[in-house]
Amino acid sequence: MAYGRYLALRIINALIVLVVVIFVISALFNKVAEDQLKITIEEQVRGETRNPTFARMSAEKQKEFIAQRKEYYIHMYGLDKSYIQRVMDRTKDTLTLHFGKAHELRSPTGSKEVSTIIKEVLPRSILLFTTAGIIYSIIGILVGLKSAQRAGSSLDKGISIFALVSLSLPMWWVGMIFILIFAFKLGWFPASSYPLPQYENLLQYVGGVLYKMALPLITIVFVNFGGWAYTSRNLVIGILQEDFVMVARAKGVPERKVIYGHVLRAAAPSIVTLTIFTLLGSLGGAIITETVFNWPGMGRLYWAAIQMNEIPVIMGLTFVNIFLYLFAMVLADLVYGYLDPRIKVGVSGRV
Amino acid sequence: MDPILQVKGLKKYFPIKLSFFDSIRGREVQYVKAVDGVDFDINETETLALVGESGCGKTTVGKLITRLIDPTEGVITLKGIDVATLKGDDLKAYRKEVQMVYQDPFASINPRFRIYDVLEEPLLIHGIGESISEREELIFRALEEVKITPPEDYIHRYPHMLSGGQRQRVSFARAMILEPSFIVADEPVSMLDVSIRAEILELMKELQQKRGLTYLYITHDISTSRFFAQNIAVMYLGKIVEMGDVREVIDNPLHPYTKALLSAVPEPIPERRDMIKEIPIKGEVPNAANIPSGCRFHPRCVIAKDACRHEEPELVDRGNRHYVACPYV
Amino acid sequence: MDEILNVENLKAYFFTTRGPVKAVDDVSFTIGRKQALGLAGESACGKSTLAFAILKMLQNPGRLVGGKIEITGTDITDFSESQMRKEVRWKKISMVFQGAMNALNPVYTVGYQMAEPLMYHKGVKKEEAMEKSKDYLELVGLSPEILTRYPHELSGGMKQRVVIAMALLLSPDIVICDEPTTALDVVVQAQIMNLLKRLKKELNISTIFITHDLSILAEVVDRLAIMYAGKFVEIGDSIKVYRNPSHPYTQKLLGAIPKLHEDLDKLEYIPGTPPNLIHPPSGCRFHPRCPYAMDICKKEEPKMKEVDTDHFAACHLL
Amino acid sequence: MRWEDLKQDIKNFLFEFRRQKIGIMGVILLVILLVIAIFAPVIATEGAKDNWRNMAYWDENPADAPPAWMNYFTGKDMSPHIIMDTYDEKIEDLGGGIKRDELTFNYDYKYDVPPTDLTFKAELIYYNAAKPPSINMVLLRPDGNTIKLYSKPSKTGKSEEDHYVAEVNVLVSASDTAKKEAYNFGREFETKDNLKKILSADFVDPMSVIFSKTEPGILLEEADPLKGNYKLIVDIYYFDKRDSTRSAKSIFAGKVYGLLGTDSNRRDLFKGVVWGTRWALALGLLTAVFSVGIGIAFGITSAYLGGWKDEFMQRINEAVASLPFLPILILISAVFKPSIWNIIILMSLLFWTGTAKVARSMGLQIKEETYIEAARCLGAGNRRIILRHMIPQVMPYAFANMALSVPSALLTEAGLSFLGLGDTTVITWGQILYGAQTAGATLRGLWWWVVPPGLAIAIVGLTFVMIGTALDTVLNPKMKRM
Repeated sequence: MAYGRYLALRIINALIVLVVVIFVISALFNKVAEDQLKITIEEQVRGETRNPTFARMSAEKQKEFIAQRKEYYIHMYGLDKSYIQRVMDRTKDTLTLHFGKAHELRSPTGSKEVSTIIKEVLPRSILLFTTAGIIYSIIGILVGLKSAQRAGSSLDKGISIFALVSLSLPMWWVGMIFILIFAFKLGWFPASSYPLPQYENLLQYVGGVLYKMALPLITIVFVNFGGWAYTSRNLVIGILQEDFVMVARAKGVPERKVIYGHVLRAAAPSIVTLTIFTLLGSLGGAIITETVFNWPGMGRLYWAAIQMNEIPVIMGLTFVNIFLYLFAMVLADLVYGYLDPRIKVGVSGRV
Repeated sequence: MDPILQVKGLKKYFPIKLSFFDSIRGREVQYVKAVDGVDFDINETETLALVGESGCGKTTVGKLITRLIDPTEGVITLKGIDVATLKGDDLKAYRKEVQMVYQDPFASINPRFRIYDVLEEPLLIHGIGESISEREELIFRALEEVKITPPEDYIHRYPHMLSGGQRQRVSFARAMILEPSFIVADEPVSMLDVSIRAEILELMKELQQKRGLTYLYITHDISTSRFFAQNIAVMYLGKIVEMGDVREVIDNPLHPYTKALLSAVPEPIPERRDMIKEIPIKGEVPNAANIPSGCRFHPRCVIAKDACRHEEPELVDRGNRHYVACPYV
Repeated sequence: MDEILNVENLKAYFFTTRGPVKAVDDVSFTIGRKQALGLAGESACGKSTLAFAILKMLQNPGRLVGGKIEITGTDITDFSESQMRKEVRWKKISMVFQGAMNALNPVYTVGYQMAEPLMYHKGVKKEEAMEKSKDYLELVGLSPEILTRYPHELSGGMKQRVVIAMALLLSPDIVICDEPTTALDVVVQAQIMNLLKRLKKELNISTIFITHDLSILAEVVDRLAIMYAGKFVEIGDSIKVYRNPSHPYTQKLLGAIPKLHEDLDKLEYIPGTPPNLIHPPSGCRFHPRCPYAMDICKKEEPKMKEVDTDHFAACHLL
Repeated sequence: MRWEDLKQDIKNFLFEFRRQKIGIMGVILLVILLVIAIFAPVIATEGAKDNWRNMAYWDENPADAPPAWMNYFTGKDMSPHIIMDTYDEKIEDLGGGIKRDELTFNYDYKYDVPPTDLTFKAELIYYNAAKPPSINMVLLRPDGNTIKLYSKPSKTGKSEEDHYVAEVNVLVSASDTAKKEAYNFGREFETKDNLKKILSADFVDPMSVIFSKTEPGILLEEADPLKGNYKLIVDIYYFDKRDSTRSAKSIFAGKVYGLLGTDSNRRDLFKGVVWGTRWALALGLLTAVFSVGIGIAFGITSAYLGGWKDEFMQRINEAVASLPFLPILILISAVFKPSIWNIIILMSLLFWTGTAKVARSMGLQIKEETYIEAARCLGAGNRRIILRHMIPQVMPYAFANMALSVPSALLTEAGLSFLGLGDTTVITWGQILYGAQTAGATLRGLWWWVVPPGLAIAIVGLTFVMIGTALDTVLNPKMKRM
């Protein structure tokens, strides 16, 4: 079947892109990591020289010991290999999810393994951004539909202006403002989402998480739904001018069915793929928003890793980001092809 | 009279793009045989109407003659010049000789060009007219020739400020400004209202008489070809099935496909109201990538014989320069 | 003859920023049972607007500004949107739209789209509606298996047949065919015309044919109306109009049709372009393009005059 | 294209654009922004830009002061920021080589909320290294009470030629004497209950005591303000007759300050926001022009070349599009310094992919247009077709897209700065917000630190979104027809 073959092609394509991008990033990272590792080795060797047995050694032996230890570490970190070799190794490790160990960062359960750290924080980002994404896309689509139906009305104009304004707002700044208003002034929500409540019983836990999640959630929804409404408005207005909508009306199909059946169904391929794209895309771009609210997800981990110069963690998170992006692209194609009987051609080529 | 244009064994195959997987599997490249062996001549200051349904390859023939695409096989000679091998400056010179007018006057003129720019472009390309005023004069003259008058009212306009008929006149002016001797008119009136259609056809006739033009008139509308052309060629799936004097072919069609086409032409005879005309044809046009064996018309032919499946009929002169590609009529 | 549709002094304007476009201006006609009315004129003369006005489906900024529409004796002029939807559209008047390519929603199967009117008007279950749709597909010469296909899998002619079948589904009193054969190849066009003629004979419906191609109309309509710049200039029995066109515009239009089996030295054509409908010409709207224009034509609008029994034209020459 | 036609086109464009209310608003905003950016040295002084990170430069300002116009909203009259360098001077020779220089500053206090701090600054010139001058500071209240604020010998001065210069910088809020004296002064008027609430003199705000009526609550900042003329008397004792006072001034640090208040580092936020305009416009416009330019060129080339070259270029596009911006920048900043130019270049190199995709699909579409074929039939070459037919069709999109990509460049830079990855040698709004975040401005309710820079970002973004939308409507005839 053409669809399956097309999809396989897309996946292979995405995998090639993934490998290439990871290779490029590995090359960059290795350059940076080299200098950093040298400093680390110096420090580690110096630490070992504080050993009392070291003090008792003769000057010559001391020199020999230092050289020996340095060599040991250089080998351990693979610095004795050629640059290309190291980049290749790094690429391979990253692609096989062997991100290595963090220096100081720990996962919530105390692991230093980067993949474990990421695995433990990823669900939290998904929880926040997926919930928010579902809410704002539903609100956005509904508002967009209404405003498309009354194109030119004051509601429509209002939505368009709101969308234009929210396009130019930094989400994290809105977050700061909301903290000022709702946490500082009104005291309705906590200013910081961290730490998340401990699990005792389900109801209390869910309530606690919701309470901590409320402010970031409101912020994300507030900033995004205008743009969504605007996009779906334009999409729907385009479809409303299609002949088949007129035909449906002439057939006596109730207006509600025309809008939610014909128009929305015809817009569905675009809307759903766009949703997938933004949902998965938002996970990576959430660094600042999570930082502002102290939401302990992937974004905040990213931030922490930047602050602490945790190269392995940054590398791991970057991989997850790129992977999510490419995954979104393939998934969008798959869904588009599934929803639109006409074309089995990718949407990501058109987004 | 000597033929100004001769077409012999003209073929154009378009390869079907293979997917990545297919090419890996070593699947053979398939072709859409848009034009599959076409021969015809056109005499100077005459018009040949090339008639057929959409997808029959008639537009491809037009593009081959204007050298917008290169033929897969066959020879085209215009005034004795072999068109297929033209290159560089020779090709550019050829472009002055042969021009094309398109079906959709909305699409064939750049919407961001003013009428002046539309007409100036060919002059600039061929370096005609040294000064602005010289070019302007040529532009004015071209517009007057197609009866866009007064020209100064129109040169500043954008195409969307003109009616469909006026736009088609501008297309002719653009083609005529290079003073070609041969024009390929690809359905020049099929997008226009009936009343304007006549206007453009009259214009084309007038230009022909004044300039001694030769036309290849591509159309699906046989009735206008009777009015406009001297000769007619009926195409079906990349081949000519019948060819000859336009009156002879229309009044005395031989090929079953021509008969079907003619019977399908609506005629304004109100007394025949509600009479269900028999259209002697079956099914629909097959895909050009999948041309039937033997006579390519046989699956739709009402008089098809067994032999039609295997033997491809030749275009044979049945006297009076009336050529037919069917041995059973 | 019982009247199925009666339109009196209908006016439909588009209120644009530059002023009202008088797309349909004071149009009256009637259609009897099993009668076919042809509506011809150049593009943008208001033919399609008239059709949409009858269905009360004018797109913004279009509005009905006057006149009366009666269908099978019921005045629907003041019907609300929901009354139109429940009682009139598709039940009494259905439509075959211009450009079948776009009349079908690409994301639904043919079957679903055919079943829709049955489901919403008759409250029939989907399966049952599909079953009934099969009969209609057969009626228009299509195989029932098409029900499960998507529109893009069909050829242009097949889509046109589907659209026709869909229009007949609820046995309406009137079917409006808006350019039912444009964009189709000659052979397919003839086949579709044959189908429409057959259906006209077999079914108990009236039809309105809208087209710019007078040669098609001659084969199928009983009465013919010629429209110019939002107004009817001639209307009457189709044979009479064809044989004895009384309005200069009709004469010119008919003269512009090339004849297949006759040799013509010259084709007639109408110089100039159709007028702008925001500021239509005074008096007779055709006068700037009319070869016989007189002084009175600029000043006074001609009334419809009876030329013959059931043959009217609006021209000062008469 | 003839000159008169071009003029007509521009005229038509302006005519159409003028009907776009949103676009006109955008242009007006843009003009205002440009004026601010160009006249920043006039509006906000050159020094503010050069010394934005030099904290000493700002030490005369109050910290965390809200904007002055807050008074209109709170209903309370808060004391503004007043710097006094005029004073009455009385020099008295006390004999024995001792000289008293008495400086009196007259402060008319007529507000409801006292200044946050009182600073005395001066340069004391003395000649005897062993005998630096000594300072005594008292405040004479309108009710006749005096409160001692400071009494200490000055620090050893810097040596200059034959004399020494001691810089004096007395902050009442930091003066133990002032705290103790104010506490002792206020205690007499306090109720027993109130006194119990105060653990020690350290918990008393001397400024509040000084400017309050002698009534219960004086120590708890609950008493009414005492309005009237206050005299700040500074006695400087010199031990050499050549000694003298130079550039003395007193600063009554305002409870409110300027148009936009100050941050925790006493910086005037108004000046920061004004200077931020320059980089906001520069980086937004440069990035937009570069990235859209690259995108258009890439997309059109890809569409024009077609075949496997197109395919290959699309893969490059995809790869670049999937590069996450921040990690790359982190790496780059480790290799190079994260200068604003590097950020602009990097953004330009990463942000073109969307434009290229659209330009490619537009190019493919245009390539198929009949008028392109018609031009070829007229004999037009590739160059002519690309330059005269393809590029002009894409340009309107490019212009609109340039305007529309300014906000995203701005937001990205702001985000980077916010993470501390920006260029710390320039003033950008993101940097101001970064300062606000690290100082916990949101948790302390310092809204004037948070709102204006963000609002400024939004305004610049909105300006270009408005212009871009209007351009899109005017230049894209398809939209116009609808």
